[in-house]
Amino acid sequence: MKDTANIMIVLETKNLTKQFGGLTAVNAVSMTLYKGDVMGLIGPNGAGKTTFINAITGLNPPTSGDVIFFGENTTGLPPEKMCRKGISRTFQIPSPFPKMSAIESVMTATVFGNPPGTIKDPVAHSRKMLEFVEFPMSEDVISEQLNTVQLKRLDLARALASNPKVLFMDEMASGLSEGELLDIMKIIRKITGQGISILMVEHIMQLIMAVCNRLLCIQFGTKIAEGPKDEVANDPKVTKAYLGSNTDEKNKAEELVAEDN
Amino acid sequence: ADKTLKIGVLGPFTGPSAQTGKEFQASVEMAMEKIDSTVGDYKIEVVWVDSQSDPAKASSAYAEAVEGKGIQAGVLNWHSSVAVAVMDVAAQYKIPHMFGFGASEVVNEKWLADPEKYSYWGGKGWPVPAKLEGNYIECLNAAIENGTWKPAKKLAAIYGEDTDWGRSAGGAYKQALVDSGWEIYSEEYFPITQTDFYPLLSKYKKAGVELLCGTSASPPALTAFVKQFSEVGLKSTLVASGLGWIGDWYKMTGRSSDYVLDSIPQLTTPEAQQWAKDVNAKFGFNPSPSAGGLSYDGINMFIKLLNKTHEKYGELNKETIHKTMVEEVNTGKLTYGRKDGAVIMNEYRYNAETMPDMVVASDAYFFPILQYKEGKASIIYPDSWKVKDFEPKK
Amino acid sequence: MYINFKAIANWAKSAAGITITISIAVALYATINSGPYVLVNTIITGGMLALVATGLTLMLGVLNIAMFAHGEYFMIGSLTAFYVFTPISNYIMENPDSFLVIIGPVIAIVLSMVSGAIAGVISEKLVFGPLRRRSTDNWVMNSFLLTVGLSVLLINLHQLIFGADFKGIVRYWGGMPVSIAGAFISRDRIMAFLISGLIVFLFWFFMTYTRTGRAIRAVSQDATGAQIVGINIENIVLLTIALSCALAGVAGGSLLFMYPSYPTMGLEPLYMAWFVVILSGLGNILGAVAGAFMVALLKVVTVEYIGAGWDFVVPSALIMLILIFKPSGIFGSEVRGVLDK
Amino acid sequence: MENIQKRQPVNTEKSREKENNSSISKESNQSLSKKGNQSLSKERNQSILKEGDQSISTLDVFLEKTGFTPVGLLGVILLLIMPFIPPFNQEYLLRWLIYAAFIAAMSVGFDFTAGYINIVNFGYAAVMGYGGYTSSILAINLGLTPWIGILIGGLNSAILGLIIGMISLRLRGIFAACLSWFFGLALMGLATKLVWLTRGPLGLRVPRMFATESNIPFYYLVIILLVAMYILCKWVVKSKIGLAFQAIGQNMDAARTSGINPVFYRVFNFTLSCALAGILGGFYAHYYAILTPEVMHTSKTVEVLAVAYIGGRGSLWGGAVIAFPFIFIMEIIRSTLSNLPGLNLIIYAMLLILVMIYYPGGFSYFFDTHIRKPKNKALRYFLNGRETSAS
Amino acid sequence: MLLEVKELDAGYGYLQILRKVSLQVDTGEYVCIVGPNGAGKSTTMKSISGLLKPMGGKIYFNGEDITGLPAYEVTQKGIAFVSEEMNLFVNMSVQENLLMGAYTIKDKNAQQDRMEFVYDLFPRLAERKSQLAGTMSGGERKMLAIGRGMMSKPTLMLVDEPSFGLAPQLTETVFESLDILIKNGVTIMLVEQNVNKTLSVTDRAYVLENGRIGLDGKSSDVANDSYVKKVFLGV
Ligand SMILES: Nc1ncnc2c1ncn2[C@@H]1O[C@H](COP(=O)(O)OP(=O)(O)OP(=O)(O)O)[C@@H](O)[C@H]1O
Ligand SMILES: Nc1ncnc2c1ncn2[C@@H]1O[C@H](COP(=O)(O)OP(=O)(O)OP(=O)(O)O)[C@@H](O)[C@H]1O
Ligand SMILES: CC(C)C[C@H](N)C(=O)O
Ligand SMILES: [Mg+2]
Ligand SMILES: [Mg+2]
Repeated sequence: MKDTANIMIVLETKNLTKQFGGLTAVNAVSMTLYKGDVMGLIGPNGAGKTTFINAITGLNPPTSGDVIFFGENTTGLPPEKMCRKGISRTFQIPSPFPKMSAIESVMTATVFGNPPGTIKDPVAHSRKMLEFVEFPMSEDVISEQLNTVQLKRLDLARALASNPKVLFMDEMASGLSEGELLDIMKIIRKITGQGISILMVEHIMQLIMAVCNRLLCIQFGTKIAEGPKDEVANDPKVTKAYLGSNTDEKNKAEELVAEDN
Repeated sequence: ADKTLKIGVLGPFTGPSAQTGKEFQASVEMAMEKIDSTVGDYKIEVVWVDSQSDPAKASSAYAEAVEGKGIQAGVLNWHSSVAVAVMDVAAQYKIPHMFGFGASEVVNEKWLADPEKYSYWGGKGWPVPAKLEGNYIECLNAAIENGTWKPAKKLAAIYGEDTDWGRSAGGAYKQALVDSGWEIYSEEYFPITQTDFYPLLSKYKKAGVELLCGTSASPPALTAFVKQFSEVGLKSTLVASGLGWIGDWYKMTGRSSDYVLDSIPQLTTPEAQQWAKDVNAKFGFNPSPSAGGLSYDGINMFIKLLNKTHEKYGELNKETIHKTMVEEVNTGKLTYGRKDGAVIMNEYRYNAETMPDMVVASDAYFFPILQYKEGKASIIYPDSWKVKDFEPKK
Repeated sequence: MYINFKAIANWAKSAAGITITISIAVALYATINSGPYVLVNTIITGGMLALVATGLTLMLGVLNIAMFAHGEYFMIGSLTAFYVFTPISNYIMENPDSFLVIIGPVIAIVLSMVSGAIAGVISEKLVFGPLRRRSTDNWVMNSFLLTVGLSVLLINLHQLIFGADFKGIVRYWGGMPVSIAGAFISRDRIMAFLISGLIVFLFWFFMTYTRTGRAIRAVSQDATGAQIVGINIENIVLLTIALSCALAGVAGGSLLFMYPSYPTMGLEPLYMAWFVVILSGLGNILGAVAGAFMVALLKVVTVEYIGAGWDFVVPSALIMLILIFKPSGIFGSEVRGVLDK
Repeated sequence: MENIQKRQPVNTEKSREKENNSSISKESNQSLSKKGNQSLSKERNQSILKEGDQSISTLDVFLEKTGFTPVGLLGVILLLIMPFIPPFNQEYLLRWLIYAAFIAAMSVGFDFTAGYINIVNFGYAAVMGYGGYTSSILAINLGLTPWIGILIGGLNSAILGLIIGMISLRLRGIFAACLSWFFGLALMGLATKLVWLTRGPLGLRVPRMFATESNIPFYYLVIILLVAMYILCKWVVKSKIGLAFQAIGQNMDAARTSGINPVFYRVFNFTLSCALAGILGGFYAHYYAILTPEVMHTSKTVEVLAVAYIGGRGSLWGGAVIAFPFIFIMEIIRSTLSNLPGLNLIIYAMLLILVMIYYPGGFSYFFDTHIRKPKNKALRYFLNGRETSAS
Repeated sequence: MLLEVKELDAGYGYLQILRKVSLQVDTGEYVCIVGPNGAGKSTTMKSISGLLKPMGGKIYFNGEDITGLPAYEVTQKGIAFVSEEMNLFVNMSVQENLLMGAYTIKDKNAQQDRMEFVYDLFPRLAERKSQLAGTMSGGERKMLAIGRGMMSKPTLMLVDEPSFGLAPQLTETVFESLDILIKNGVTIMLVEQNVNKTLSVTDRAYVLENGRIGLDGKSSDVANDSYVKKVFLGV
């Protein structure tokens, strides 16, 4: 029983903490990501969502706590190792390689993100990735000529090219109009269809509610809720902290934490 | 004159010793003007070879002057380190080179190791420091003996530019000091571009050093040293050998140079004074007897050599010039002295024993020791020349 | 008075705290061990360095120009001071009681500042401006190469026009050196220190508290943002470059008594200023001042305990060490900008 | 880069507007955006050596393997017969040619770092000098033959590159450049101060490589070095390693999250490029027969950098090609106007400034945008070699 | 008529984005521009604010021709621009950023008043007065950018995608604060992706597509337009 549960667990964090000088941006967050999950990470601005992702993926290693990926403790491993183990991410401010063409940008991840020798034809694989994310431009376009939305697509293709088991997406849909949201939704479904678990940071509740099955909500670096999406979305703590009221957030958050303990 | 002879004039025309290069240039131009750039039926064409005070740059400039410009002979030079390097180039291309100033032992040692090969590096323009620099110490020891100078303890420090010259002069001071019972506090060699000596001088002050002996061919370094020496309030006796290598030293040090010792030949004859006036009128600076004067004599001696060669062989090229140099100059047959118009020294004379140096003697090549006060220099050594006694700083 | 102990403890643990503490300790030790002149020398050298380094910092921080030609504005300042002060000093020699004895050097130094500023403006108009108007792609590298070219150009123009010889003066202000804590220091040095102190202070005040100063900093961080809030950036750019070059010019002018003017004289102050700027972190004026004193201390202590000539090797090695542990410099902020690219 | 673009939008817009008015720049702009990447992806992704294609000649295979185009090959052949074509058969011109080839090779090694991982190694000349000193000291003190000495010098410099690569790991852009600069300065300081070993500014006299007055053997040696270094560097950047270089050069974070280990590639890059510099340093020492710390001076790096940038960064060949005319013009000016010392440097400085303002892409960019794609097929083959069917 | 844009052509380099765009904004009006990605909404705003020189057409503000004026002059005339990229001064504190926003206001007291107004609006900014803008999170920066725009007491405010990357709760706050501005007599021209919300709060709307104005009218009418419904609202 326990064993099967373990197999289902893809990624776990235990008391993950990240401090910048005196500021604790992520405070002892523990969470579990199961196979097939599309987990939404929500929280007010500055809650520490991006920092949390950075800490897991190794770009900005955590101050304390553990990251456990398929039962293996990967805390503090550099991002390149994480990538090879099967963790990919996109960036909130998408930042591909400005002087490379789209296909080359994707090729970096194809070539270096996969175990050597597994990809027989990197070009074809990269092209497939671009098609997969429905990249709207020619594959030869230089990245610096793309707009934000196009860059996000490209970044996604790059992240997928290393055949990840878990994908982190940081505000993939910001700035999209309602119509465009539908496209991105389709792509996300396609990704899950490949057996990839997703953890996505997003502010657009519409999208979150549509694609996620579970939610994690943090505020001031502290987890305030985790669980099935409807449960979390209707959690009064979450509505107060994130979705609704406009009162003094900090006190409220402290109260909430206090209530929890 | 339908034939041309190209001669290379090697000097630091740019870089930290450019001042000296300027004096070289003036000397050469004046000498050439005097003979209308002709020797016999040869037109003499001067090729400036810029050493930039760096041996590596000098070597390749020299090689290029040989290969590209076709110089048949060379003359002058300032630094020992450059001499040591260019000697090889001259030997490689068999270009006779006269009167290069590089003074230090390294030059002599190298020359003596293979006189045949380096016979192309003709008579040096300046003897090894050991032959002249020890005079300071002799002079000062005499002053201690006769009671004019009463240093608290016999503690001396040696400083100098970090070149063959600086180190070799430093070695000469050290030898002389140790031999006469002085204790050496420290030996410091600094880059020729250094101009901040407060830390060093403060250290001397703290240690109570009574005598500072040193040299630099780089005017900014040495003038800064002298100036800061007085600013820091050091009361020791300062030997700043080479302060007078630029004519305008007083403009840069002012009263700080009072009581400083130096050894520079003087413009004693009317011809010499006239020469200095001419240079000033034509080029607008006061030439230094060492850099400008010696180089003026040097180039003139070289012209004399050319004339002799032309006379002897009727042809001017690297072989004939080399032959004359070896046969006439190195043996002491061809000399250059007051009667030829030398403005600085009594006579420039070489012989087989002293080669590659010239004969150092008061009737031939000799530097008196001077002490400065208010921009004037007075000879304090040797006794036969001296106009006043050494005066310690108060 | 309320003292925030926690903040102090935090500061002491930070890179800045540690290095400043170590520096003070080293300075004290060296002073006790070797004499007060160590401290005096450090303060004086540091003051001079601060002047050059703040100009460099400004250029780097505001215009994103990694200035390789900064030493040449130093050289221009000293050249101006030389040609201004030489006739003045001749006049003083003939009329020793003239008011010029005091004022003369001031005139020379002020004019050196002005000439630095003018040279800066000309460089902006002829060199940086055209590049900025054409393209700002790869700006940091391209403009850096421009300054490399500018440096070579100015050095050789000096040589061609004024000759390669050393143009120096005996002193600015006459009189006996002043004795401070057992060390003698010439009046010129003290004045140079006072001048640099005053200018750095005024400059810091200007940058921190005046509207224009803040505008300069704003442009340095986001030019579009600066335009949006109503700043005329062309004026600011011109002002910045003039200011920065004027600082280098005045440093060259006020140090003429010690560093005679010659074509390549700018290299050493350039190296030293870069040491300071990288050590203290880019675009941080107060940091640059503190860094200047640290580098000066390093230099003085090196000469004291290791020997003359090593004052290049030891500081640069130490600075590299510090950079390894604190890549953005001691006082640098963690925010990364264009200069990282 | 993007940041900077945003910083000065008014100016940028102005210039854009200007371009807008001229149809020429419009075209060039278009071809530009197309070109850059195509050649890259062609080079890397679509090797012409696909099995089963019969139309490929041995020449094409050779060219593909060595990274040359037919015109490049012709250039090399020209260089090989150069010493026999008047006026280049004169010793002093040969001397210039050797220097030009030396700078060309240096610029290849320099561009390998600057153009690919985007870090300017400002201490490059110091590394070169370090290799030179190593070989010289071995030759002088142990009587080791320069042939082995040069290799050991290269190895030694490689170790140095490894160290620079390691310590500059956390630094980017101008910081990394400064670090390597200070490293170079410290190295030069050491060479100056360790007088017992290097003779400092006094100059270390080094045995020449060939005991001959003629420059010819040296010339062929340096040309071989140049060509070999070019082929090696080109081979590396064409492989997937080159992709990793560019990735970490353009965006470290994205590169890392794509699985690229920056430590390895950066250090590898520094090591290789410094090794090349070390070998060249050995050549330099054993050719000029004298070394002073001056060879390690920043101004030497600046010279290499100017050539590499005027040649066009990120191309490897641009600097190598431009070095020859550049050095020649400089030397001609210097030697004809020797009474105006420094005039050649003034001209060189103005040239650098003008290029940086008006054509920062350098020669290779000019070549790629204006010369590379003529209509004529044969000419096109001549300039580009065999093109892949894909493009 | 406060702002009048007549047949504006604009673009980047040889690339023309806007084709004959004409707009009008009355004093006190709350106008929005909606349209798909890349339609040219930001380009329109940049052209008005002076950051981008128009290729053709005219822009009048308060009856005065401001076509092609540099951005700083446009700002001095009373137009504030809150850009998509925010363009904050990353190495300055929050407080200093706000002060810079009041660069055109020289009176110290007035500056102080504005500052308090902004702090009231965004208490989070008041909490972080001395934090460097560059170390703030995406959303915090957005607040600061809007706050800074308000500092100059503009007559017309151009706001480009204020909700980009903001949490729903903060999006609310932003819209509320824009409301307050409107009530204070500031005219606002808003660009938003959140079409539903935007159309529900604004008075009038322009629909921009492929650099052309496709539709304009009262927001409620636009929201009910069948084409708009289909394309933007995904209904
Ligand atoms: N390098 C840093 N130094 C100091 N503080 C930082 C740093 N990076 C982030 N922070 C702070 O950490 C907190 C969390 O930031 P983070 O970027 O993770 O927020 P977020 O949840 O992603 O917000 P958003 O939704 O706005 O992107 C913020 O208060 C931010 O100011
Ligand atoms: N600096 C630039 N250089 C070249 N093209 C640009 C530039 N900025 C924008 N563009 C192009 O202009 C077009 C319109 O851009 P604009 O930013 O005005 O769109 P938008 O309507 O604001 O879209 P979004 O919703 O993405 O903000 C886009 O295709 C974009 O790629
Ligand atoms: C006395 C001078 C001619 C000494 C010269 N500078 C040398 O190095 O030998
Ligand atoms: Mg975030
Ligand atoms: Mg937009």
